[in-house]
Amino acid sequence: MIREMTVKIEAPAELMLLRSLNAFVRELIQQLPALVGAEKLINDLELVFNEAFTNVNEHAYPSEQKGEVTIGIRVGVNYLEFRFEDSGSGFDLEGIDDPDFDNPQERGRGLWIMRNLMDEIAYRSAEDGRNVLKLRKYLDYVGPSRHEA
Amino acid sequence: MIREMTVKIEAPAELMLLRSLNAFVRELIQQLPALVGAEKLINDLELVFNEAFTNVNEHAYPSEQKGEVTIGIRVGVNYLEFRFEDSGSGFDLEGIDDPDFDNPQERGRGLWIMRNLMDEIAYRSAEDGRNVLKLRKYLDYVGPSRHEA
Amino acid sequence: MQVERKNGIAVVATEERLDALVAPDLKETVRKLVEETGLTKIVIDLEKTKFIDSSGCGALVASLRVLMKNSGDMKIARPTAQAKSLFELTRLHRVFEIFEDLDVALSSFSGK
Amino acid sequence: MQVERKNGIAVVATEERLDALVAPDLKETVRKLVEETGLTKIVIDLEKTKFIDSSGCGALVASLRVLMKNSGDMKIARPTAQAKSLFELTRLHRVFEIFEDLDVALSSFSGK
Ligand SMILES: Nc1ncnc2c1ncn2[C@@H]1O[C@H](COP(=O)(O)OP(=O)(O)O)[C@@H](O)[C@H]1O
Ligand SMILES: Nc1ncnc2c1ncn2[C@@H]1O[C@H](COP(=O)(O)OP(=O)(O)O)[C@@H](O)[C@H]1O
Repeated sequence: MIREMTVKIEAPAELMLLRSLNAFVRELIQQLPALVGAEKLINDLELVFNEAFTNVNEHAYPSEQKGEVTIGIRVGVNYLEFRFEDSGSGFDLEGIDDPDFDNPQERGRGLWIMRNLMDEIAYRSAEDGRNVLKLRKYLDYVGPSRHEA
Repeated sequence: MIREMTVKIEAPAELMLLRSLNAFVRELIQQLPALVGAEKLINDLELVFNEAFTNVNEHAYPSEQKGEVTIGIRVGVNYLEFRFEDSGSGFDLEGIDDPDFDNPQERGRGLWIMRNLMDEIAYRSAEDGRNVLKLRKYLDYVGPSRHEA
Repeated sequence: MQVERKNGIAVVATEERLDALVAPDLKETVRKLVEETGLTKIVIDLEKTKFIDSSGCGALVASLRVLMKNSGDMKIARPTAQAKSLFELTRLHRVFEIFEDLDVALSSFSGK
Repeated sequence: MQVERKNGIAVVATEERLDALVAPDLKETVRKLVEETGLTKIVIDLEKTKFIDSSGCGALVASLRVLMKNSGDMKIARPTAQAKSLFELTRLHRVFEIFEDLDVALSSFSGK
Protein backbone atom coordinates (compact mmCIF):
# COMPACT_ATOMS: atom_id res chain seq x y z
CA MET A 1 0.00 0.00 0.00
CA ILE A 2 2.46 2.58 1.23
CA ARG A 3 5.21 3.32 -1.19
CA GLU A 4 7.97 5.82 -1.30
CA MET A 5 6.53 9.25 -1.80
CA THR A 6 7.49 12.87 -1.71
CA VAL A 7 5.29 15.81 -0.88
CA LYS A 8 6.49 19.31 -1.65
CA ILE A 9 4.95 22.37 -0.08
CA GLU A 10 5.66 25.94 -1.08
CA ALA A 11 4.38 28.52 1.34
CA PRO A 12 5.17 31.83 2.96
CA ALA A 13 7.24 31.31 6.12
CA GLU A 14 4.37 32.59 8.24
CA LEU A 15 3.72 31.52 11.80
CA MET A 16 0.08 31.20 10.84
CA LEU A 17 0.97 28.03 8.94
CA LEU A 18 2.85 26.37 11.79
CA ARG A 19 0.00 24.36 13.25
CA SER A 20 -1.60 23.41 9.97
CA LEU A 21 1.71 22.11 8.62
CA ASN A 22 2.30 20.23 11.86
CA ALA A 23 -1.16 18.71 11.60
CA PHE A 24 -0.41 17.60 8.06
CA VAL A 25 2.85 15.95 9.04
CA ARG A 26 1.40 14.27 12.08
CA GLU A 27 -1.59 12.86 10.20
CA LEU A 28 0.68 11.66 7.44
CA ILE A 29 3.38 9.97 9.48
CA GLN A 30 1.07 8.27 11.95
CA GLN A 31 -0.22 6.18 9.05
CA LEU A 32 3.23 4.87 8.17
CA PRO A 33 3.50 1.21 9.09
CA ALA A 34 6.73 1.87 10.99
CA LEU A 35 5.04 4.54 13.09
CA VAL A 36 1.56 3.22 13.77
CA GLY A 37 1.12 3.46 17.53
CA ALA A 38 4.67 4.78 18.06
CA GLU A 39 3.43 7.85 19.93
CA LYS A 40 6.84 8.97 21.20
CA LEU A 41 8.47 8.78 17.80
CA ILE A 42 5.53 10.56 16.15
CA ASN A 43 5.78 13.30 18.78
CA ASP A 44 9.52 13.62 18.20
CA LEU A 45 9.17 13.89 14.45
CA GLU A 46 6.39 16.45 14.75
CA LEU A 47 8.54 18.45 17.16
CA VAL A 48 11.52 18.42 14.82
CA PHE A 49 9.37 19.55 11.92
CA ASN A 50 7.92 22.27 14.12
CA GLU A 51 11.38 23.50 15.17
CA ALA A 52 12.65 23.63 11.62
CA PHE A 53 9.63 25.59 10.38
CA THR A 54 9.78 27.95 13.34
CA ASN A 55 13.44 28.63 12.58
CA VAL A 56 12.74 29.60 8.99
CA ASN A 57 9.94 31.82 10.25
CA GLU A 58 12.12 33.46 12.89
CA HIS A 59 15.57 33.58 11.39
CA ALA A 60 15.65 33.24 7.63
CA TYR A 61 14.12 36.56 6.70
CA PRO A 62 13.95 40.09 8.13
CA SER A 63 10.94 40.27 10.40
CA GLU A 64 8.54 42.37 8.39
CA GLN A 65 9.33 40.74 5.10
CA LYS A 66 8.67 37.01 5.47
CA GLY A 67 9.89 35.12 2.45
CA GLU A 68 8.98 31.74 1.12
CA VAL A 69 9.82 28.28 2.39
CA THR A 70 9.82 25.11 0.35
CA ILE A 71 9.27 22.04 2.44
CA GLY A 72 9.92 18.52 1.27
CA ILE A 73 8.59 15.53 3.12
CA ARG A 74 9.95 12.30 1.84
CA VAL A 75 8.79 8.89 2.93
CA GLY A 76 11.58 6.54 1.93
CA VAL A 77 11.62 2.79 2.15
CA ASN A 78 13.31 2.94 5.53
CA TYR A 79 13.48 6.62 6.42
CA LEU A 80 11.55 9.83 6.76
CA GLU A 81 13.17 13.03 5.55
CA PHE A 82 12.24 16.67 5.97
CA ARG A 83 13.81 19.34 3.79
CA PHE A 84 13.44 23.04 4.52
CA GLU A 85 14.59 25.37 1.81
CA ASP A 86 14.67 29.14 2.19
CA SER A 87 16.30 31.97 0.29
CA GLY A 88 17.17 33.94 3.39
CA SER A 89 20.37 34.94 5.12
CA GLY A 90 21.63 31.43 5.80
CA PHE A 91 23.79 30.49 8.77
CA ASP A 92 26.66 28.27 9.81
CA LEU A 93 25.20 25.09 11.29
CA GLU A 94 28.57 23.85 12.57
CA GLY A 95 29.09 27.15 14.34
CA ILE A 96 25.97 26.79 16.48
CA ASP A 97 26.93 25.64 19.98
CA ASP A 98 24.93 23.36 22.20
CA PRO A 99 22.72 25.16 24.72
CA ASP A 100 24.34 26.32 27.96
CA PHE A 101 22.71 23.85 30.32
CA ASP A 102 24.16 25.41 33.46
CA ASN A 103 22.95 28.87 32.63
CA PRO A 104 19.74 28.30 30.75
CA GLN A 105 18.83 30.90 28.15
CA GLU A 106 15.51 31.65 26.59
CA ARG A 107 16.61 30.62 23.13
CA GLY A 108 18.91 28.16 21.44
CA ARG A 109 17.24 24.77 21.90
CA GLY A 110 15.87 24.21 18.41
CA LEU A 111 18.94 22.80 16.74
CA TRP A 112 19.80 20.77 19.84
CA ILE A 113 16.39 19.14 19.61
CA MET A 114 16.77 18.46 15.89
CA ARG A 115 20.30 17.08 16.27
CA ASN A 116 19.29 14.78 19.09
CA LEU A 117 16.07 13.44 17.70
CA MET A 118 17.15 12.86 14.11
CA ASP A 119 19.74 10.51 12.66
CA GLU A 120 21.09 12.92 10.09
CA ILE A 121 21.10 16.67 9.85
CA ALA A 122 22.77 18.61 7.06
CA TYR A 123 22.69 22.24 6.03
CA ARG A 124 23.87 23.75 2.82
CA SER A 125 23.89 27.36 1.66
CA ALA A 126 24.05 27.20 -2.11
CA GLU A 127 25.57 29.81 -4.40
CA ASP A 128 22.18 30.71 -5.81
CA GLY A 129 21.03 31.94 -2.43
CA ARG A 130 19.04 28.84 -1.56
CA ASN A 131 19.62 27.31 1.87
CA VAL A 132 18.61 23.74 2.52
CA LEU A 133 18.27 22.01 5.87
CA LYS A 134 17.92 18.26 5.56
CA LEU A 135 16.73 16.14 8.46
CA ARG A 136 16.50 12.40 8.26
CA LYS A 137 15.26 9.68 10.57
CA TYR A 138 15.65 5.99 9.80
CA LEU A 139 12.62 3.89 10.53
CA ASP A 140 12.32 0.17 10.93
CA TYR A 141 10.21 -0.75 8.05
CA VAL A 142 7.35 -3.06 8.78
CA GLY A 143 4.60 -4.10 6.44
CA PRO A 144 4.48 -5.40 2.92
CA SER A 145 5.66 -2.47 0.89
CA ARG A 146 9.40 -2.93 1.26
CA HIS A 147 9.16 -5.63 -1.32
CA GLU A 148 6.92 -3.62 -3.60
CA ALA A 149 9.15 -0.57 -3.51
CA MET B 1 -1.81 39.77 10.84
CA ILE B 2 -3.44 37.62 8.22
CA ARG B 3 -2.64 38.65 4.70
CA GLU B 4 -3.31 37.18 1.36
CA MET B 5 -1.32 34.02 0.95
CA THR B 6 -0.96 31.05 -1.32
CA VAL B 7 0.18 27.58 -0.40
CA LYS B 8 1.10 25.15 -3.13
CA ILE B 9 1.33 21.42 -2.53
CA GLU B 10 2.71 18.90 -4.98
CA ALA B 11 1.99 15.32 -4.08
CA PRO B 12 1.07 11.96 -5.52
CA ALA B 13 -2.71 11.63 -5.83
CA GLU B 14 -2.72 8.89 -3.18
CA LEU B 15 -5.62 8.19 -0.87
CA MET B 16 -3.08 7.94 1.91
CA LEU B 17 -2.74 11.73 1.78
CA LEU B 18 -6.45 12.48 1.97
CA ARG B 19 -6.73 12.90 5.71
CA SER B 20 -3.46 14.71 6.22
CA LEU B 21 -4.32 17.22 3.51
CA ASN B 22 -7.78 17.68 5.01
CA ALA B 23 -6.21 18.25 8.42
CA PHE B 24 -3.92 20.87 6.93
CA VAL B 25 -6.77 22.74 5.27
CA ARG B 26 -9.00 22.57 8.31
CA GLU B 27 -6.30 23.84 10.67
CA LEU B 28 -5.43 26.61 8.26
CA ILE B 29 -8.89 27.92 7.51
CA GLN B 30 -10.22 27.81 11.03
CA GLN B 31 -7.68 30.51 11.88
CA LEU B 32 -9.01 32.89 9.24
CA PRO B 33 -10.82 35.79 10.86
CA ALA B 34 -13.85 35.22 8.65
CA LEU B 35 -14.07 31.58 9.72
CA VAL B 36 -13.23 31.57 13.41
CA GLY B 37 -16.05 29.71 15.08
CA ALA B 38 -17.96 29.21 11.81
CA GLU B 39 -18.12 25.45 12.25
CA LYS B 40 -20.61 24.77 9.44
CA LEU B 41 -18.64 26.78 6.90
CA ILE B 42 -15.36 25.17 7.97
CA ASN B 43 -16.98 21.74 7.61
CA ASP B 44 -18.30 22.63 4.16
CA LEU B 45 -14.94 23.87 2.94
CA GLU B 46 -13.16 20.82 4.28
CA LEU B 47 -15.74 18.60 2.58
CA VAL B 48 -15.30 20.36 -0.76
CA PHE B 49 -11.53 20.04 -0.53
CA ASN B 50 -11.95 16.38 0.37
CA GLU B 51 -14.24 15.73 -2.62
CA ALA B 52 -11.90 17.41 -5.06
CA PHE B 53 -8.88 15.45 -3.83
CA THR B 54 -10.82 12.19 -3.83
CA ASN B 55 -11.85 12.83 -7.43
CA VAL B 56 -8.29 13.30 -8.60
CA ASN B 57 -7.38 10.14 -6.73
CA GLU B 58 -10.24 8.15 -8.23
CA HIS B 59 -10.71 9.54 -11.71
CA ALA B 60 -7.70 11.42 -13.04
CA TYR B 61 -5.34 8.50 -13.50
CA PRO B 62 -5.56 4.80 -14.29
CA SER B 63 -5.88 2.94 -11.01
CA GLU B 64 -2.49 1.32 -10.67
CA GLN B 65 -0.57 4.32 -11.88
CA LYS B 66 -1.46 7.25 -9.64
CA GLY B 67 -0.04 10.49 -10.99
CA GLU B 68 0.66 13.76 -9.32
CA VAL B 69 -1.67 16.45 -8.11
CA THR B 70 -0.76 20.07 -7.55
CA ILE B 71 -2.99 21.75 -5.03
CA GLY B 72 -3.23 25.49 -4.56
CA ILE B 73 -4.84 27.00 -1.52
CA ARG B 74 -5.26 30.71 -1.80
CA VAL B 75 -6.43 32.94 0.99
CA GLY B 76 -7.60 36.09 -0.72
CA VAL B 77 -8.74 39.31 0.88
CA ASN B 78 -12.36 38.20 0.69
CA TYR B 79 -12.27 34.67 -0.63
CA LEU B 80 -10.78 31.22 -0.25
CA GLU B 81 -9.79 29.34 -3.36
CA PHE B 82 -8.75 25.74 -3.95
CA ARG B 83 -7.07 24.69 -7.17
CA PHE B 84 -6.57 21.07 -8.13
CA GLU B 85 -4.30 20.44 -11.07
CA ASP B 86 -3.72 17.00 -12.56
CA SER B 87 -2.27 15.73 -15.78
CA GLY B 88 -4.78 12.95 -16.18
CA SER B 89 -7.54 12.15 -18.59
CA GLY B 90 -9.62 15.24 -17.93
CA PHE B 91 -13.41 15.38 -18.23
CA ASP B 92 -16.24 17.62 -19.29
CA LEU B 93 -17.55 19.41 -16.23
CA GLU B 94 -20.60 20.82 -18.00
CA GLY B 95 -21.51 17.32 -19.14
CA ILE B 96 -21.82 15.96 -15.61
CA ASP B 97 -25.48 15.76 -14.60
CA ASP B 98 -26.89 16.32 -11.16
CA PRO B 99 -27.41 13.15 -9.14
CA ASP B 100 -30.63 11.20 -9.73
CA PHE B 101 -32.39 11.96 -6.48
CA ASP B 102 -35.34 9.66 -7.16
CA ASN B 103 -33.19 6.67 -7.89
CA PRO B 104 -30.14 7.16 -5.70
CA GLN B 105 -26.90 5.74 -7.01
CA GLU B 106 -23.75 4.89 -5.16
CA ARG B 107 -21.70 7.52 -6.95
CA GLY B 108 -22.04 10.95 -8.47
CA ARG B 109 -22.46 13.29 -5.49
CA GLY B 110 -19.00 14.89 -5.44
CA LEU B 111 -19.52 17.60 -8.02
CA TRP B 112 -23.02 18.30 -6.72
CA ILE B 113 -21.52 18.96 -3.31
CA MET B 114 -18.81 21.20 -4.73
CA ARG B 115 -21.22 23.13 -6.94
CA ASN B 116 -23.63 23.71 -4.10
CA LEU B 117 -21.19 24.66 -1.39
CA MET B 118 -18.91 26.93 -3.39
CA ASP B 119 -19.61 30.24 -5.10
CA GLU B 120 -17.54 29.53 -8.18
CA ILE B 121 -16.41 26.34 -9.84
CA ALA B 122 -14.44 26.22 -13.07
CA TYR B 123 -12.63 23.46 -14.90
CA ARG B 124 -10.18 23.77 -17.72
CA SER B 125 -8.33 21.09 -19.66
CA ALA B 126 -5.34 22.83 -21.14
CA GLU B 127 -3.55 21.89 -24.35
CA ASP B 128 -0.47 20.85 -22.45
CA GLY B 129 -2.39 18.06 -20.74
CA ARG B 130 -2.89 19.93 -17.46
CA ASN B 131 -6.40 19.99 -16.04
CA VAL B 132 -7.31 22.58 -13.45
CA LEU B 133 -10.35 22.61 -11.20
CA LYS B 134 -10.85 25.95 -9.47
CA LEU B 135 -13.19 26.29 -6.51
CA ARG B 136 -13.85 29.60 -4.85
CA LYS B 137 -15.83 30.70 -1.83
CA TYR B 138 -16.31 34.35 -0.91
CA LEU B 139 -15.91 35.12 2.74
CA ASP B 140 -17.00 38.13 4.69
CA TYR B 141 -13.77 39.60 5.72
CA VAL B 142 -13.49 40.62 9.30
CA GLY B 143 -10.42 41.83 11.08
CA PRO B 144 -7.82 44.44 10.36
CA SER B 145 -6.02 43.03 7.40
CA ARG B 146 -8.33 44.17 4.63
CA HIS B 147 -6.77 47.57 4.97
CA GLU B 148 -3.25 46.22 5.10
CA ALA B 149 -3.70 44.06 2.02
CA MET C 1 -15.78 0.05 12.63
CA GLN C 2 -17.46 -1.90 15.37
CA VAL C 3 -20.22 -4.44 14.93
CA GLU C 4 -22.55 -5.54 17.70
CA ARG C 5 -25.65 -7.69 17.65
CA LYS C 6 -28.82 -6.77 19.49
CA ASN C 7 -31.90 -9.02 19.15
CA GLY C 8 -31.15 -10.09 15.63
CA ILE C 9 -30.20 -6.61 14.53
CA ALA C 10 -26.61 -5.65 13.75
CA VAL C 11 -25.40 -2.27 14.94
CA VAL C 12 -22.47 -1.02 12.90
CA ALA C 13 -20.75 1.89 14.61
CA THR C 14 -18.61 3.88 12.20
CA GLU C 15 -15.40 5.68 13.15
CA GLU C 16 -14.61 9.38 13.32
CA ARG C 17 -14.31 9.69 9.56
CA LEU C 18 -16.39 7.93 6.94
CA ASP C 19 -14.53 8.83 3.76
CA ALA C 20 -13.03 7.13 0.72
CA LEU C 21 -10.43 5.51 2.95
CA VAL C 22 -13.00 3.44 4.85
CA ALA C 23 -16.11 3.45 2.64
CA PRO C 24 -15.05 0.11 1.09
CA ASP C 25 -14.76 -1.40 4.59
CA LEU C 26 -18.30 -0.37 5.43
CA LYS C 27 -19.70 -1.95 2.28
CA GLU C 28 -17.66 -5.08 2.89
CA THR C 29 -18.80 -5.30 6.50
CA VAL C 30 -22.46 -5.11 5.50
CA ARG C 31 -22.02 -7.56 2.64
CA LYS C 32 -20.37 -10.06 4.97
CA LEU C 33 -23.04 -9.66 7.62
CA VAL C 34 -25.68 -10.54 5.05
CA GLU C 35 -23.77 -13.35 3.38
CA GLU C 36 -22.15 -14.96 6.38
CA THR C 37 -24.59 -14.40 9.24
CA GLY C 38 -27.82 -13.86 7.32
CA LEU C 39 -28.47 -10.66 9.28
CA THR C 40 -30.33 -8.21 7.10
CA LYS C 41 -31.50 -5.68 9.67
CA ILE C 42 -28.76 -3.18 10.28
CA VAL C 43 -28.46 0.08 12.17
CA ILE C 44 -25.58 2.31 11.17
CA ASP C 45 -24.62 4.27 14.26
CA LEU C 46 -22.99 7.52 13.18
CA GLU C 47 -22.53 8.93 16.68
CA LYS C 48 -18.74 9.05 16.45
CA THR C 49 -18.61 10.13 12.81
CA LYS C 50 -17.67 13.79 12.74
CA PHE C 51 -16.94 13.71 9.04
CA ILE C 52 -18.74 11.91 6.25
CA ASP C 53 -18.28 12.61 2.55
CA SER C 54 -19.75 11.50 -0.78
CA SER C 55 -17.87 8.20 -0.57
CA GLY C 56 -19.38 7.56 2.84
CA CYS C 57 -22.83 8.41 1.48
CA GLY C 58 -22.18 6.06 -1.42
CA ALA C 59 -21.30 3.21 0.92
CA LEU C 60 -24.54 3.81 2.84
CA VAL C 61 -26.60 3.76 -0.37
CA ALA C 62 -24.87 0.58 -1.50
CA SER C 63 -25.47 -1.02 1.89
CA LEU C 64 -29.14 -0.10 1.87
CA ARG C 65 -29.49 -1.71 -1.55
CA VAL C 66 -27.87 -4.95 -0.52
CA LEU C 67 -30.10 -5.16 2.53
CA MET C 68 -33.30 -4.38 0.64
CA LYS C 69 -32.42 -6.94 -2.00
CA ASN C 70 -32.22 -9.45 0.84
CA SER C 71 -35.57 -8.35 2.30
CA GLY C 72 -33.85 -6.48 5.09
CA ASP C 73 -33.49 -2.83 5.91
CA MET C 74 -31.01 -0.21 7.10
CA LYS C 75 -31.61 2.55 9.62
CA ILE C 76 -29.28 5.36 10.49
CA ALA C 77 -28.86 6.45 14.09
CA ARG C 78 -27.37 9.49 15.75
CA PRO C 79 -26.02 11.45 12.79
CA THR C 80 -23.85 14.39 13.77
CA ALA C 81 -24.65 17.89 12.52
CA GLN C 82 -22.20 17.48 9.67
CA ALA C 83 -23.80 14.20 8.56
CA LYS C 84 -27.31 15.62 8.75
CA SER C 85 -26.38 18.60 6.70
CA LEU C 86 -24.72 16.41 4.03
CA PHE C 87 -27.75 14.08 3.89
CA GLU C 88 -29.94 17.11 3.28
CA LEU C 89 -27.67 18.54 0.61
CA THR C 90 -27.63 15.21 -1.22
CA ARG C 91 -31.36 14.57 -0.54
CA LEU C 92 -30.48 11.33 1.20
CA HIS C 93 -32.56 12.39 4.19
CA ARG C 94 -35.53 11.33 2.06
CA VAL C 95 -33.90 7.99 1.28
CA PHE C 96 -32.58 6.92 4.67
CA GLU C 97 -34.64 6.37 7.79
CA ILE C 98 -32.81 8.45 10.33
CA PHE C 99 -33.15 8.37 14.13
CA GLU C 100 -31.71 10.62 16.79
CA ASP C 101 -31.91 7.78 19.30
CA LEU C 102 -30.24 4.41 18.91
CA ASP C 103 -32.92 2.49 20.81
CA VAL C 104 -35.67 4.01 18.73
CA ALA C 105 -33.75 3.01 15.61
CA LEU C 106 -33.52 -0.54 16.94
CA SER C 107 -37.16 -0.83 17.90
CA SER C 108 -38.25 0.64 14.57
CA PHE C 109 -37.57 -2.79 13.07
CA SER C 110 -40.01 -4.63 15.28
CA GLY C 111 -43.10 -3.34 13.50
CA LYS C 112 -42.18 -5.28 10.41
CA MET D 1 -4.42 30.48 28.67
CA GLN D 2 -6.34 30.61 31.90
CA VAL D 3 -5.22 32.33 35.08
CA GLU D 4 -6.63 31.57 38.51
CA ARG D 5 -5.57 32.69 41.95
CA LYS D 6 -5.29 30.32 44.86
CA ASN D 7 -4.03 31.65 48.22
CA GLY D 8 -1.76 34.26 46.73
CA ILE D 9 -0.45 31.92 44.07
CA ALA D 10 -1.34 32.29 40.41
CA VAL D 11 -2.09 29.15 38.47
CA VAL D 12 -1.56 29.62 34.75
CA ALA D 13 -3.12 26.81 32.75
CA THR D 14 -1.69 26.59 29.26
CA GLU D 15 -3.63 25.43 26.21
CA GLU D 16 -3.24 22.32 24.08
CA ARG D 17 -0.20 23.68 22.28
CA LEU D 18 2.57 25.79 23.76
CA ASP D 19 4.50 26.79 20.65
CA ALA D 20 5.84 29.92 18.97
CA LEU D 21 2.29 31.07 18.34
CA VAL D 22 1.48 31.44 22.02
CA ALA D 23 4.87 31.58 23.77
CA PRO D 24 4.79 35.41 23.70
CA ASP D 25 1.36 35.34 25.40
CA LEU D 26 2.69 33.22 28.23
CA LYS D 27 5.62 35.55 28.85
CA GLU D 28 3.31 38.53 28.69
CA THR D 29 0.83 36.94 31.09
CA VAL D 30 3.53 36.27 33.65
CA ARG D 31 5.06 39.72 33.23
CA LYS D 32 1.70 41.35 33.78
CA LEU D 33 0.94 39.23 36.82
CA VAL D 34 4.16 40.39 38.40
CA GLU D 35 3.87 44.03 37.38
CA GLU D 36 0.19 44.60 37.83
CA THR D 37 -0.81 42.32 40.67
CA GLY D 38 2.51 41.84 42.40
CA LEU D 39 2.02 38.07 42.34
CA THR D 40 5.38 36.38 42.06
CA LYS D 41 4.47 32.81 42.95
CA ILE D 42 3.22 31.03 39.88
CA VAL D 43 2.32 27.48 38.99
CA ILE D 44 2.26 26.66 35.30
CA ASP D 45 -0.30 23.91 34.85
CA LEU D 46 0.59 21.92 31.75
CA GLU D 47 -2.16 19.34 32.11
CA LYS D 48 -3.85 20.27 28.81
CA THR D 49 -0.62 20.87 26.91
CA LYS D 50 -0.12 17.93 24.59
CA PHE D 51 2.55 19.73 22.60
CA ILE D 52 5.32 22.02 23.80
CA ASP D 53 8.33 23.06 21.74
CA SER D 54 11.54 25.05 22.18
CA SER D 55 9.60 28.33 22.07
CA GLY D 56 7.37 27.08 24.86
CA CYS D 57 10.45 26.04 26.86
CA GLY D 58 11.94 29.48 26.21
CA ALA D 59 8.83 31.21 27.53
CA LEU D 60 9.02 29.08 30.68
CA VAL D 61 12.70 29.92 31.20
CA ALA D 62 11.97 33.62 30.65
CA SER D 63 9.06 33.46 33.10
CA LEU D 64 11.14 31.74 35.75
CA ARG D 65 13.76 34.48 35.43
CA VAL D 66 11.27 37.30 35.81
CA LEU D 67 9.82 35.66 38.89
CA MET D 68 13.17 34.96 40.51
CA LYS D 69 14.28 38.54 39.85
CA ASN D 70 11.19 39.59 41.80
CA SER D 71 11.94 37.18 44.67
CA GLY D 72 9.24 34.82 43.49
CA ASP D 73 9.30 31.37 42.01
CA MET D 74 7.73 29.21 39.32
CA LYS D 75 6.63 25.59 39.60
CA ILE D 76 5.45 23.36 36.85
CA ALA D 77 2.52 21.02 37.41
CA ARG D 78 1.15 18.04 35.52
CA PRO D 79 3.44 17.90 32.50
CA THR D 80 2.27 15.46 29.82
CA ALA D 81 4.58 12.72 28.58
CA GLN D 82 5.61 14.88 25.64
CA ALA D 83 6.52 17.81 27.91
CA LYS D 84 8.47 15.60 30.31
CA SER D 85 10.46 14.09 27.53
CA LEU D 86 11.29 17.52 26.07
CA PHE D 87 12.33 18.85 29.49
CA GLU D 88 14.68 15.91 29.81
CA LEU D 89 16.12 16.35 26.34
CA THR D 90 16.78 20.03 27.00
CA ARG D 91 17.92 19.37 30.60
CA LEU D 92 15.22 21.70 31.87
CA HIS D 93 14.06 19.01 34.29
CA ARG D 94 17.05 20.08 36.38
CA VAL D 95 16.05 23.74 36.13
CA PHE D 96 12.32 23.59 36.74
CA GLU D 97 10.62 22.26 39.85
CA ILE D 98 8.11 19.83 38.43
CA PHE D 99 5.12 18.25 40.17
CA GLU D 100 2.76 15.54 39.07
CA ASP D 101 0.07 16.93 41.33
CA LEU D 102 -1.29 20.46 41.19
CA ASP D 103 -2.00 20.66 44.93
CA VAL D 104 1.49 19.52 45.80
CA ALA D 105 2.85 22.17 43.45
CA LEU D 106 0.74 24.79 45.21
CA SER D 107 1.70 23.72 48.72
CA SER D 108 5.38 23.56 47.78
CA PHE D 109 5.42 27.36 48.06
CA SER D 110 4.35 27.41 51.69
CA GLY D 111 7.68 26.27 53.06
CA LYS D 112 9.29 29.48 51.90
N1 LIG E 1 16.62 28.82 8.78
C1 LIG E 1 17.55 29.60 9.40
N2 LIG E 1 18.03 30.72 8.79
C2 LIG E 1 18.94 31.50 9.39
N3 LIG E 1 19.44 31.25 10.61
C3 LIG E 1 19.02 30.17 11.28
C4 LIG E 1 18.04 29.29 10.71
N4 LIG E 1 17.82 28.29 11.60
C5 LIG E 1 18.61 28.54 12.66
N5 LIG E 1 19.34 29.67 12.48
C6 LIG E 1 20.32 30.24 13.42
O1 LIG E 1 20.67 29.27 14.38
C7 LIG E 1 20.45 29.78 15.70
C8 LIG E 1 20.07 28.66 16.65
O2 LIG E 1 18.80 28.14 16.31
P1 LIG E 1 18.00 27.29 17.39
O3 LIG E 1 18.91 26.30 18.01
O4 LIG E 1 16.80 26.74 16.71
O5 LIG E 1 17.58 28.32 18.52
P2 LIG E 1 16.66 29.60 18.45
O6 LIG E 1 15.81 29.49 17.24
O7 LIG E 1 15.89 29.56 19.71
O8 LIG E 1 17.59 30.78 18.39
C9 LIG E 1 19.38 30.84 15.52
O9 LIG E 1 19.42 31.79 16.56
C10 LIG E 1 19.78 31.44 14.17
O10 LIG E 1 20.81 32.36 14.32
N1 LIG F 1 -10.24 15.03 -11.59
C1 LIG F 1 -11.03 14.32 -12.43
N2 LIG F 1 -10.48 13.73 -13.53
C2 LIG F 1 -11.25 13.04 -14.39
N3 LIG F 1 -12.57 12.87 -14.25
C3 LIG F 1 -13.18 13.43 -13.18
C4 LIG F 1 -12.44 14.18 -12.23
N4 LIG F 1 -13.32 14.62 -11.30
C5 LIG F 1 -14.53 14.16 -11.66
N5 LIG F 1 -14.46 13.44 -12.80
C6 LIG F 1 -15.59 12.80 -13.52
O1 LIG F 1 -16.80 13.34 -13.02
C7 LIG F 1 -17.66 12.29 -12.56
C8 LIG F 1 -18.54 12.77 -11.42
O2 LIG F 1 -17.76 13.05 -10.28
P1 LIG F 1 -18.44 13.14 -8.86
O3 LIG F 1 -19.67 13.97 -8.97
O4 LIG F 1 -17.43 13.60 -7.90
O5 LIG F 1 -18.94 11.68 -8.53
P2 LIG F 1 -18.08 10.33 -8.31
O6 LIG F 1 -16.68 10.73 -8.01
O7 LIG F 1 -18.75 9.65 -7.20
O8 LIG F 1 -18.22 9.58 -9.61
C9 LIG F 1 -16.73 11.17 -12.18
O9 LIG F 1 -17.34 9.91 -12.21
C10 LIG F 1 -15.64 11.30 -13.26
O10 LIG F 1 -16.05 10.68 -14.44
